[in-house]
Amino acid sequence: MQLSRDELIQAYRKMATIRAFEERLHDIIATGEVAGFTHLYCGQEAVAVGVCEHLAIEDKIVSTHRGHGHCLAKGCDVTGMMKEIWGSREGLCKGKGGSMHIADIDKGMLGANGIVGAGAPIAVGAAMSCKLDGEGRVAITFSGDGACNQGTTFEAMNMAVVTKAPCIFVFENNHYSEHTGFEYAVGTQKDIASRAEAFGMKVWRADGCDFFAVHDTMREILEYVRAGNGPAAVEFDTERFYGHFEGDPQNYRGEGELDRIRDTRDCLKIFRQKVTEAGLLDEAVIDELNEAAEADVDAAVEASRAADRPTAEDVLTDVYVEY
Amino acid sequence: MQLSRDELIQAYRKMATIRAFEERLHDIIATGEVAGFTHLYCGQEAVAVGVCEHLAIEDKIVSTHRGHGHCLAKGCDVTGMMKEIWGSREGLCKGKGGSMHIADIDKGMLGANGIVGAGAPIAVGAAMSCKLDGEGRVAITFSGDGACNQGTTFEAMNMAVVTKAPCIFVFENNHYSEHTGFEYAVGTQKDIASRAEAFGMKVWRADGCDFFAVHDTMREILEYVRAGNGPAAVEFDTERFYGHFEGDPQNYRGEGELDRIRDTRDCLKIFRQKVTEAGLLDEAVIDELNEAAEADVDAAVEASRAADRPTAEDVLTDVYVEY
Amino acid sequence: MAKMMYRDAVRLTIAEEMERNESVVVLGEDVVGGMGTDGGPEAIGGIWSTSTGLFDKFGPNRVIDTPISESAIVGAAAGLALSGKRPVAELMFADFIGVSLDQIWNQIGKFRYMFGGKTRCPAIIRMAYGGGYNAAAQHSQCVHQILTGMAGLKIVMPSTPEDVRGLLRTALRGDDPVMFLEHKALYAVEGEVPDGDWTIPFAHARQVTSGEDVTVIATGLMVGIAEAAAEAAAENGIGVDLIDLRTTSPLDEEAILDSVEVTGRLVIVDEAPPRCSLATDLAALVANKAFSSLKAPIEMVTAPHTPVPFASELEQAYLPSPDDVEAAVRKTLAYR
Amino acid sequence: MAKMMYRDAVRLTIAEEMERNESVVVLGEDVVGGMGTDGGPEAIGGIWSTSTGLFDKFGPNRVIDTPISESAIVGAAAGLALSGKRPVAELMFADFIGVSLDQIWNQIGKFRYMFGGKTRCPAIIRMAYGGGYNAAAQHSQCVHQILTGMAGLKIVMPSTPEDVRGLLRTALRGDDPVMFLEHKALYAVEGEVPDGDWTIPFAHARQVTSGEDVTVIATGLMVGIAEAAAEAAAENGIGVDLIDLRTTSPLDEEAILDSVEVTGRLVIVDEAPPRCSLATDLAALVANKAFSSLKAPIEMVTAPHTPVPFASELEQAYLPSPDDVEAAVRKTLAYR
Ligand SMILES: Cc1ncc(C[n+]2csc(CCOP(=O)(O)OP(=O)(O)O)c2C)c(N)n1
Ligand SMILES: Cc1ncc(C[n+]2csc(CCOP(=O)(O)OP(=O)(O)O)c2C)c(N)n1
Ligand SMILES: [Mg+2]
Ligand SMILES: [Mg+2]
Repeated sequence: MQLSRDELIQAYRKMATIRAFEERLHDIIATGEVAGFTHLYCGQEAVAVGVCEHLAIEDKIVSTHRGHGHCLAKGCDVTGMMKEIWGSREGLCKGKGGSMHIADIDKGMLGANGIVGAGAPIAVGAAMSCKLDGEGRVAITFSGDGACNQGTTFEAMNMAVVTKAPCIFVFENNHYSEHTGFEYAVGTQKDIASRAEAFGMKVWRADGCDFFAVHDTMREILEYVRAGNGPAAVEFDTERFYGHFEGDPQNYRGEGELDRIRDTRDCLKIFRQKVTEAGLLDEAVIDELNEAAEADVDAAVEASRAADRPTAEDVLTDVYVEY
Repeated sequence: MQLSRDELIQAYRKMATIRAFEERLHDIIATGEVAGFTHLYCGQEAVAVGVCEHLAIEDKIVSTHRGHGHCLAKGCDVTGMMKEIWGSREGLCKGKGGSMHIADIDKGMLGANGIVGAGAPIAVGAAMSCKLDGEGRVAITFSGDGACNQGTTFEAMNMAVVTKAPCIFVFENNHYSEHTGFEYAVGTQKDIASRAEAFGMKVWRADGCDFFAVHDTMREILEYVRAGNGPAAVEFDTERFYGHFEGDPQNYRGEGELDRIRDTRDCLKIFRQKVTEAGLLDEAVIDELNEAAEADVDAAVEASRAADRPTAEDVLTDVYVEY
Repeated sequence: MAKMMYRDAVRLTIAEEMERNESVVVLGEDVVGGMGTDGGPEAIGGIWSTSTGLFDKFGPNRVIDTPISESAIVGAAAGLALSGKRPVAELMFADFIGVSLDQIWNQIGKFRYMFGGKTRCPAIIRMAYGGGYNAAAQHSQCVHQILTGMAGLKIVMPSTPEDVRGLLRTALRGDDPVMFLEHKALYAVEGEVPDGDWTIPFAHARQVTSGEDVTVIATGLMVGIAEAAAEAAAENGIGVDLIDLRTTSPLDEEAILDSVEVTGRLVIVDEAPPRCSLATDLAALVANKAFSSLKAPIEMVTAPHTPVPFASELEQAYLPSPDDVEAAVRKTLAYR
Repeated sequence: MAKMMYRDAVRLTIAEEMERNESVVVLGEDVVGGMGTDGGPEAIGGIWSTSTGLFDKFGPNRVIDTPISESAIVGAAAGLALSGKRPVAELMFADFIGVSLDQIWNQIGKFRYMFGGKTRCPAIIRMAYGGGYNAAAQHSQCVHQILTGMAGLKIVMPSTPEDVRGLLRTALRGDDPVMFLEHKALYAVEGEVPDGDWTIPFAHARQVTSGEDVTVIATGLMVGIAEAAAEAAAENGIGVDLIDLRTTSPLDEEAILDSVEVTGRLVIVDEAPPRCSLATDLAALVANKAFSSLKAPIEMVTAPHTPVPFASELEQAYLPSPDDVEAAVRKTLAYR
């Protein structure tokens, strides 16, 4: 644990914000107030934050359909995001993209993506750009265990190796792609990392429910990639607390599975336990951070409810720069 | 060498036919008599024949843009093929497909394919069909070293493993995809087989210029796959004697490279040397087989020159069974 | 007669055909669902519930869950069909033709022609298309405008449970590749479906309402939109001849031309954006073959030339509405 | 004025823009070629010789050979463009949009909209399209009919070396994604090209021949076909107003409507198959917006609803010919 107190606080605050954001959405979506296909990131916070805490604005990330956590970790505005999910004209994407398409180019966040596997080639391009600029920047693509079966993901890995692009493939193995188990859909039945390795990359593996494991691993990887060694890949073992999308009853889970992962694999609990046991942060500080996160989300929800709605004319704008 | 004299004769005869067929085409295309994009298989004959000699009509193969060798090895008619390449109405595909699209479903030849990588998923489907039928049949897909970078090829490998389809991925590594070297385009810079292995398949490697190495390897693989163990992959190291397509000046080859491979890596020469040294066949027999192959090709060319040409009305037929 | 939902019509028809013909196999992402289980309640049968129960009935050899690999799904369907099977592959969203188009366009659609008529490729690719669910730009699209132009494919767009029954049977018993486009906003729609083993031939449009003032053509979800407009028009004494094409390829040209010959006025309703679309396709057909009957400019009610937006207000504005159709009907009638 | 081939116009323009703007990068299969060498004569510069010499001049960081992975090629272009670069990616054949359509359609074309107008994605995807080379069903296709309908993309189809110069400059200096469609049968065509740094704006059609009897619209290779027909017609005293669209999206509607207003008769020549095509798109435009000017049915000269066949006799019959165009011109003129 090489982190300062401030860094610990910042990291936990981000994780707590993601958690609060997602749990609130879970409740609100159940009421029908917010529409659309929403995929919650709850349970995987340690990955997004453990990765993004290392990044500068000039580093790029490309995300997935389950993108809220990555967006928040990379610095997207909580209220701007909530408004977007609400479909407001004041949302980060003017209500045109919604949950699956949140982007904030100025923050180096090149977009969530509704097409599974589509992000990886885009990240390779962003990494090529970093290489051209020669300033040691990197591009990171997040992919699920399901996405790792999409041809584009494979092509991207090979292309990154061939072009020595400073691209980092972060695989979040949460054991399910929709209703289908990882052991079923990934032929090796073992892991994702060794497939990445077979494309000629150096790979890492770590526990994605332990912020410190993620953070330490990423430090190593970033050192390696920023040094000009080409791409790398990492597989984080993690857990998804809610259904694939909101509304999924999760019949496919084993008995007691959800209780077990909530109990033993909750990255926020694990973080709290580690830092309090090590005497780095008090329970009270953590509680405060949780409350602050909730307050942020309260404010975001309130602002979203009050925010401008788009109008029919807005449909036609933003297609081209010039047409 | 567990082959009978008849089997040896048949195998060599097929290789010689492919060679004669391709060399003749090379000469004819240079005169402009035959049009289209033609990719010659010369140099790789041992692979097609070494694989297909094990197959029954009920086993399926799916081929590539460089498909003449696979077609001939699987039993397509020499004259029917030549007429097709000639664009005749009497061709195997009525002149509608041409060199890159020769197919003969009745022979279990599901088509050459102009789209690099497209054959692999099709072969997985054919293999699923074999599995459903439960009669121990297999489907084989041929792919080049270049094709192994196409997303479809990767998807197909994973899908075959997941569905335990009796599919065999035969990779013909001839070191080039068009003008680009294998070491450049395949990230591992090592081999293709280990990538296939990373998808969860058992893999083999062998010298694709030695018919006997190919044939022996395929015997093992087929035993394994027909026994219901799911898919497998094999990488054959082989050589392409002519340009990528007819007209390619091959500037990218190293100095003396072509002379060297023609000299030391010619699968017909190697076959001849092995069988004569082992006293299995006489030089004279081999010569006769070469002559017979040439005669077949003579006849095919003559027939193609005399064959019916398609007419404008033919454009409109064969799109649908019923429309 | 039985009342059933559109999604049940899909499921029942597949189940029956699987029973009739053991070469029918189903594959796709989560078409079993809940993998790791032995079926039963965990097997959700696809996110649209269009294959619920099939796995329990027909087992893992004929109902096959796949990885997220659409090219391999469609490609496997191609290989199965070339081998004499009748695959029914599901693309969870029609938008995913983006990652599998080669296998649809350059493989399945072209085998028969490229191989000189010597093969059949009866692959059925089912896919859920269309807007209305706040699913935004990558999960709400129409694709019939892309697929209809591709020779070798047949394109089916049922608008009712009854049509699903009749058209899916035809698809599953025919020998050509069929793109079966199911509108996701129709899955829960109920309708009466006649009993018995009847089919609806392709290129056989349905007259939804009859009238002599204006011809309106629609497909899929737009049929209901147009019908609402036709009903409103009828109240104002305007007779709308509403044609549901059912299949866009092959196309029932006769039904269109016959109707326009009577009405002389045409409104086309298409959920897809305007350019190189089915709307333009039909307009061109009429401008070429029924020109002398035409009394007014051809009106097209379509989505705009934009991606599908997310927010409800935007999506509602994006999609053609009964009001839009009525306005177009009035506009064409006002032309002298 | 300099005489140059269409392919050289491509190459020279890219080279100049790379010089002007260091954010321009080139990527694709064999765009260097002869890998393992250090450039020089072994570096073929693409199978169409449209990037010959670029590698020697701009080095491996800006001229990037790729594996055969079209989704990754287009996807990388997307990522480069989102990061402020100006990628020029080559699809060796336009037919390969089949394996990369998602990145074109659902990514590059939609970013700006989905992200609420907060980004630019100036990716240029060049591709060689069209028939005439016995390259058969998977290497001879037109794709403008597929791409034109996709909002967010601009579609360019130059028919001369001059237009390549002017339109490619505009593409490379604009801020939107551009699909740059180069007809392979035009690569070796020579033409005069004015010197200097001029551009041709998009949606700015070119009048190829002028006349008051019939409007003929064409793009790409079809412009020459139509021009031959127009010359033959002129000998018979028929005045053809021949319009080369240059870009299909955005579209120069005005040029079309103005011309039809004068002639009242329209023939559209399109190398693509007939359904949901650019031909139908233009016909529908006119049937809607210039109906009152129309004196005759709109004629469309297109490929048939079949894949592209291999044999020369078949391919010649498949492709629109000057005779076909002339027949259509005569047909529309014969209508009273
Ligand atoms: C190309 C494509 N295929 C299918 C889908 C539907 N889909 C959305 S998310 C998903 C599962 C993704 O699984 P994984 O990559 O493990 O990510 P997770 O949902 O677990 O975060 C599927 C199948 C899609 N959006 N895009
Ligand atoms: C999807 C696709 N991309 C590119 C091409 C153009 N192309 C045809 S063959 C070829 C090289 C293939 O290399 P490899 O797989 O090694 O086969 P080989 O030619 O060596 O037999 C390429 C790039 C194609 N036909 N299809
Ligand atoms: Mg997952
Ligand atoms: Mg090769």
